[in-house]
Amino acid sequence: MLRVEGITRSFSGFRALAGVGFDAERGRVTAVIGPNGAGKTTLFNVLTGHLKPDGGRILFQNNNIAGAKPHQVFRLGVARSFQLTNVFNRLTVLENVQVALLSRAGRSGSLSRGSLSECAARARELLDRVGLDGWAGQNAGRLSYGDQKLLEIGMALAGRPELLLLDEPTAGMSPEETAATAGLIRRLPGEGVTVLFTEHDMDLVFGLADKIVVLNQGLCIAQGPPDEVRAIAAVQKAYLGVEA
Amino acid sequence: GRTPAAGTGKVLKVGIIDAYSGPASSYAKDALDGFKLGVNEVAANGGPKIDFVTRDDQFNAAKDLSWAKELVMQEHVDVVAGLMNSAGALAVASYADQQKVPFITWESMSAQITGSHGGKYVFAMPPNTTMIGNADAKEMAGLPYTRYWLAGDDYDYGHSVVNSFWAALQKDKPGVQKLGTSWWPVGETNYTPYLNVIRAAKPDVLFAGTGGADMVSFLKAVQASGLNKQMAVLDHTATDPSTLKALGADAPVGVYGTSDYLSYYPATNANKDFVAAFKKAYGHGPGFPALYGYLTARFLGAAVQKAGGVNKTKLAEALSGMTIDSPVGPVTIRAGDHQLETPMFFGRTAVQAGRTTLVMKNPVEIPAAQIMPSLASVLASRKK
Amino acid sequence: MHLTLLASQFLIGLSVGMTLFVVAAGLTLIFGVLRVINFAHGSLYMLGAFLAYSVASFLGPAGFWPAMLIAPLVVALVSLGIERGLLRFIYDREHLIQILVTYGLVLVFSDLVQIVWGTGFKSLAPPPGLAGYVTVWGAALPRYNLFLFAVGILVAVGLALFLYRTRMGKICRATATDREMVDVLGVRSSRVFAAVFVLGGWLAGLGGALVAPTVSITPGMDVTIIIEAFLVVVIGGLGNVWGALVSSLILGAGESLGVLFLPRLAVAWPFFIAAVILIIKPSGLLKSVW
Amino acid sequence: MLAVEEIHSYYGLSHVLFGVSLSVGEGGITCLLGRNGAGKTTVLRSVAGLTRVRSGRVVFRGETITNTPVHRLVRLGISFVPDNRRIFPDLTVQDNLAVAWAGRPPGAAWTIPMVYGLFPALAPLAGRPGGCLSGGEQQMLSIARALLGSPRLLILDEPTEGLAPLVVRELEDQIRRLKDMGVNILMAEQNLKTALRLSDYCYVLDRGRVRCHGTVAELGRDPEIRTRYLSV
Amino acid sequence: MVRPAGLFSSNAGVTAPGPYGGAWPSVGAGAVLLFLPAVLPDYYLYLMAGIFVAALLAVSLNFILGYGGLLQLSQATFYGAGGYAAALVLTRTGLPFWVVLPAGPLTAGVLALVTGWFCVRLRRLYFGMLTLALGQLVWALAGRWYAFTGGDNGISPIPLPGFLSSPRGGYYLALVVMLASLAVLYRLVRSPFGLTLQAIRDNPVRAAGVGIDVQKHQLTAFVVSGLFAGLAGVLHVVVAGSVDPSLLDWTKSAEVLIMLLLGGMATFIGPAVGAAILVLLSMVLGVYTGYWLLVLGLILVVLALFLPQGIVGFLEERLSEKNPADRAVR
Ligand SMILES: Nc1ncnc2c1ncn2[C@@H]1O[C@H](COP(=O)(O)OP(=O)(O)OP(=O)(O)O)[C@@H](O)[C@H]1O
Ligand SMILES: Nc1ncnc2c1ncn2[C@@H]1O[C@H](COP(=O)(O)OP(=O)(O)OP(=O)(O)O)[C@@H](O)[C@H]1O
Ligand SMILES: [Mg+2]
Ligand SMILES: [Mg+2]
Repeated sequence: MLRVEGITRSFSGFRALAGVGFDAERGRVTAVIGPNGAGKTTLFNVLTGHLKPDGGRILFQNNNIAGAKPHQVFRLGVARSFQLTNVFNRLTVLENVQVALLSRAGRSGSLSRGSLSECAARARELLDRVGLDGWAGQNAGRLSYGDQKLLEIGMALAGRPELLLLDEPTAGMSPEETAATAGLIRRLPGEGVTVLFTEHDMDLVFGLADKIVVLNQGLCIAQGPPDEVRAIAAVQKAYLGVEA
Repeated sequence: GRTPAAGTGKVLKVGIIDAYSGPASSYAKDALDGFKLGVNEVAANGGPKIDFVTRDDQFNAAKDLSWAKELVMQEHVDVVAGLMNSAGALAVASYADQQKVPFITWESMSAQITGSHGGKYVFAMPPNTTMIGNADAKEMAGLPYTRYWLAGDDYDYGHSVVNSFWAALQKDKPGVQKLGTSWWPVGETNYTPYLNVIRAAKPDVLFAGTGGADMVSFLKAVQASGLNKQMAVLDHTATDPSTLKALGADAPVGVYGTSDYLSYYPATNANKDFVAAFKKAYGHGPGFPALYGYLTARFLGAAVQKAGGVNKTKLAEALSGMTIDSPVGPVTIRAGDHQLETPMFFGRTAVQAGRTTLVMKNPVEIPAAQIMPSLASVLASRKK
Repeated sequence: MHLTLLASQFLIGLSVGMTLFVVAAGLTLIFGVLRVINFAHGSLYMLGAFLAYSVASFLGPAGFWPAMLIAPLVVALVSLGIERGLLRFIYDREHLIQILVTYGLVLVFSDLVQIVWGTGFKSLAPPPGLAGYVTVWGAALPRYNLFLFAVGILVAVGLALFLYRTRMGKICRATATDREMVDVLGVRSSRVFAAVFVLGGWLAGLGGALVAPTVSITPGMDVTIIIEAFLVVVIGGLGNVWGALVSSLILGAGESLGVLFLPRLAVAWPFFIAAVILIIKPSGLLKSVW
Repeated sequence: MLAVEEIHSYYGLSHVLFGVSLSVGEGGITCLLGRNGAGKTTVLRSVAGLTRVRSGRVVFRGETITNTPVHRLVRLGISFVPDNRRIFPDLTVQDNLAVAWAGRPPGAAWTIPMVYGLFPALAPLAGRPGGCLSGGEQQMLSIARALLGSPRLLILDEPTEGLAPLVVRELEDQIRRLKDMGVNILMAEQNLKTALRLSDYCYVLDRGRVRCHGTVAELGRDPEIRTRYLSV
Repeated sequence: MVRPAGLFSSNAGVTAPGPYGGAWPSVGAGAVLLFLPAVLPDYYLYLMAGIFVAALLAVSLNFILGYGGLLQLSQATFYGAGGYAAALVLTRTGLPFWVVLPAGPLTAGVLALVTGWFCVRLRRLYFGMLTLALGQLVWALAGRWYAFTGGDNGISPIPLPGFLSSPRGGYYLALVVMLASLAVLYRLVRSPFGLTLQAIRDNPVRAAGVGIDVQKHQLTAFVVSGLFAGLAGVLHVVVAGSVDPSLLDWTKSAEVLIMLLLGGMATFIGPAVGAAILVLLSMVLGVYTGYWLLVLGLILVVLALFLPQGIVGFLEERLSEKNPADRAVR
């Protein structure tokens, strides 16, 4: 599904990604973990075209998408949420999702108001799924941080993605919402969505992931099933801390 | 509200549009002062009463036209006057001619006003750019210089003055040589780069077409870089007292200039009386705009008397070809194109004992007849 | 011959750029710290020139140096009034609202200056020591231009020391990125804002006073400078003082060389240079604080 | 030492806190719990003077400090560490601390060497721009800055958010050390494990109101509270 | 909450337009306007026509600035381009007026396409400065090309077909074109295109993340805005009868920006109201005081301090405060 090969990316001399490579399999949940500053967000930005890699290949369904523009990547079926909330503040929650739906349908440039109402129903469905149905008419900027993250997932899902990237989806969420979001993520593979996510909440990571990729200082230092990764000494030392 | 009598009554209503704010406002103010003086004088001599309203255009041509429309349609003025901005003056001239409202510019020097945009109702007081160029060329032809550098404001005034000067000079003195040209933006604050280039070319003369507030900066740069000691420098307004007054002792000596009007020359009684009256009213001497404001009032007063009322068409007809006495001698509005026939003065800046500012030394009067463009050429430019 | 002309032309350009820098430095400082697009900066510059004129003509022949000292200080005082009386109420408003307020001030000042100083042309003579020119590479470089050049360098060095060496400078830079957080750490950011605005105003006034001996002092000189100062601030990288220095020098030298090679384009040079730089470097030459 | 009495706060037109009351006693860590948007941040910001309180009072050591300008609160002994850390990115670590040092109240006990002592990891980074620090380092720096105000009350908003587990552990130790040094702490925390490990007393917020409060053990007795807010 | 937000960064203020606003009141007003010439003297018709021109220009700017979030600082460039195109066609060719009407917007649109192509790569104030710099280049060109554009003297008089040369003719043309244009722009704002544009305004990075080609959308909006500004320029030629470079200058752009802020960019119709107010202020104040700039400056300062959301924005906020149901979902 997704194969990343030797991705590098530097910021004015600093190598944030120093040759990362891994696979994510179709219909599985893959977690990317690593200490702060390991390069996870940078990796996501490179995968979705928000940053151009300096080198390496990104094969999505056997097409190299390295260097493609974000909107092109999205239209190929790769959607994401952002680590820092990133919604359309002055549009309503419903409109936020509508914008994503229109874009996916290739109707962003449409002039007919009909397309707006057509996608409204589907947008409400999506809001219902992420638990924001009560907020449809609110300006998205007024949602709390956690709710904005949910909205982000809703917008990502509006793209009917084959691959969904979630950057710390539950950071800032209460345990209850975290659990709900975990449930949502867990159901996605059943709908044909492959998930790649980062998270610092190890319970969530080990509870959800079929595969874990560990980054440290821009390098992939380990990858494999959760139990294997947990056992690797380097991972413990770099990331999990002694008792994990 | 307009009473039916106003069209035939004795009170003349003049609408004045000018740049009362911004860098050019000192000219606008001066012209208005001259106009007011003339209005009072006309009334004091038993002439008609002249009312006026003023509108500030901020030197913006689009505003000029909208004020002209306001004055004509709303204020129902009998005459529109003022206008320094050439673009505005041209637009207003066309509009006024079309509406059959007399329009007198007392500041704009564009030759197109009485040229391509001229008409029965359009009148111009100050010497236009063609006349300025002719006057400068006439005098320079008599001097031993042959190698010229031409420079000026990069807008119509600068280009027109320079072009007409060069055309006239080539006629008056075949064999003169043009080494190059420079055009600087209006409002330029630093002329040193331009002067450096000109200096390197070593011409005999720098002829510059610059005016207004920029003239002060230009002369400062000439003085600071000693250019006036390396070559002859000539600019139409270099000897204008308002410029020299601002510069004080910091003005370059020996710069050639032409002047439309000087408060200290000609030393006739008529001029002395005018200057005295002006000083009494405003506390300082008149500049050249004051003369044209003043003449406008005087012409209008005479025109109302001649036309026997304020009928606009009759006023325009009365003005055409009219001659009056003035501080610079008798002046005539040429019948063919409505351009005022007025003399100009030529000389160099010099220190004068007892004064803190430079003056034009030994001014030479160039009679109007020598500098007026031929009527044929003016009328030719009116045919599109 | 041609080479010396080129060199002298370049030198003149740099001195022109330096004057621009003094004004633009204040603008970019205010922008960088307060995030206010201060259109009235040009008005403060104009005020500096008029005040320098008044002080100098009041004091007579020896009035130049006192004028250079007093005029910027008075402008700084006026800036304090503007900041305390007006700007501090609109810091958390949108930038466009700030533009509206400061543009309103531009209009107010343009008329006020005319009411106070009248409409006649004004000018100020350079002091005897700075009058005339020196010959460099065959070119006559006005002494006063060299003086401006030196002052520009002094201002640049002074600002560098201030921003990077003093605690106040560090606080200014911190305030530039996060005002609320500075308050949270116990520093009164409103005082920092006032201080920076006053410093910026002082620089504008200084710029005005400094150019007074080279130009005609007229209402309207505010508009001429503000657009060029803004070009400098933006192409240098918003809020970056070094960027302002570099871009002032580029604009100055570029215009000066432009006069040599393509004299017909003089009017368009600043805009042309700015457009080319922005197309090549879409977020300015140096790093912006934005 | 801190008493919040019936405060109501708004963001623009939207009413966010509906009469929240709570108190922080001497010598402990008080924790705010609650789901997203419950109003934890708003409570902390209201106490810290960053969000206007429309009605109600905040009393600190007997003095009413409702809507006191922020910089004056530091003088009274309240320091705030916001949830997104807000390091000055262009300033070095040392300069970040220097700004806080400039804002310290007179007679402050904490010095820059002392905070380096508490967070040894920061010392080698002194010359590095704040913007280049990792999340954990930024969090330490943010707390270090706040400590220079020598607070009697340190307010932490989600100090562990986005931090790697190893870093969370270290941070917990340091917070505990602060507590031992006599700094009172009021914090909001979504990381339940951390919250439960650290806090002496908890307030559970829900939709801008205090739902319940008590020690961890006391709260744990209510099964609904336990499952909704305390279960991991 | 104070966030370190830049111009139109995702978290900037709250006064940019939402997708909904009232259109029907303006339709009603339009009907009244149709019958005004029966009672108003010529000068007022001329003034009103000037207001219509300014209103269209201000709304065209709001389309790109308020809805598109692009800091267009040089709207006058396209206004002037439209005006010059019309003036040149009218003075230099014998083409009928119905050819002139599209010539203006077309020229402005092409110019917008060319300049916009460079500009949309830039963000916020950098974008603004590039529009300004390019606009001033156009201004410099128009002011110096004496043979073609008349240089700084501009072009006057411009011959108009008989039915347009009277104030009444100008009034009707300006009114009809303005109403039609506003209707089109209004529809655009509420179309999926408009919604997407507003999404980009709020958060361009996110917009790209949901598959929107940000630059293409922005360029399209830029061109649309330029087209309508050009149309306003044609109307100016009809109403005023002359063009000159001041039409293209940045001071004109600033004036339009002020209109927009006066009326408020949070509503569709606000900028048009702002245009009316500014035009009236400048004509009325100018008659009564020599220091009208001072008065206008003070008015701007006071308005910005007390009605930051603009006059219409303020009224609308007042109304919806009384009637919270307005805020509900549609
Ligand atoms: N635009 C940028 N410019 C300079 N450095 C950057 C930039 N973006 C990221 N970095 C640096 O690259 C490194 C990797 O950052 P990244 O955001 O990918 O980390 P992360 O693994 O997502 O960390 P966290 O878990 O804290 O979110 C960091 O050291 C960061 O400072
Ligand atoms: N700037 C704002 N404007 C309007 N409403 C806001 C703003 N910030 C927060 N809110 C609203 O205030 C309420 C409380 O938000 P607050 O940030 O205090 O919650 P929180 O408990 O800290 O949540 P989280 O765990 O997500 O950080 C939320 O409903 C949110 O929608
Ligand atoms: Mg990250
Ligand atoms: Mg919070």
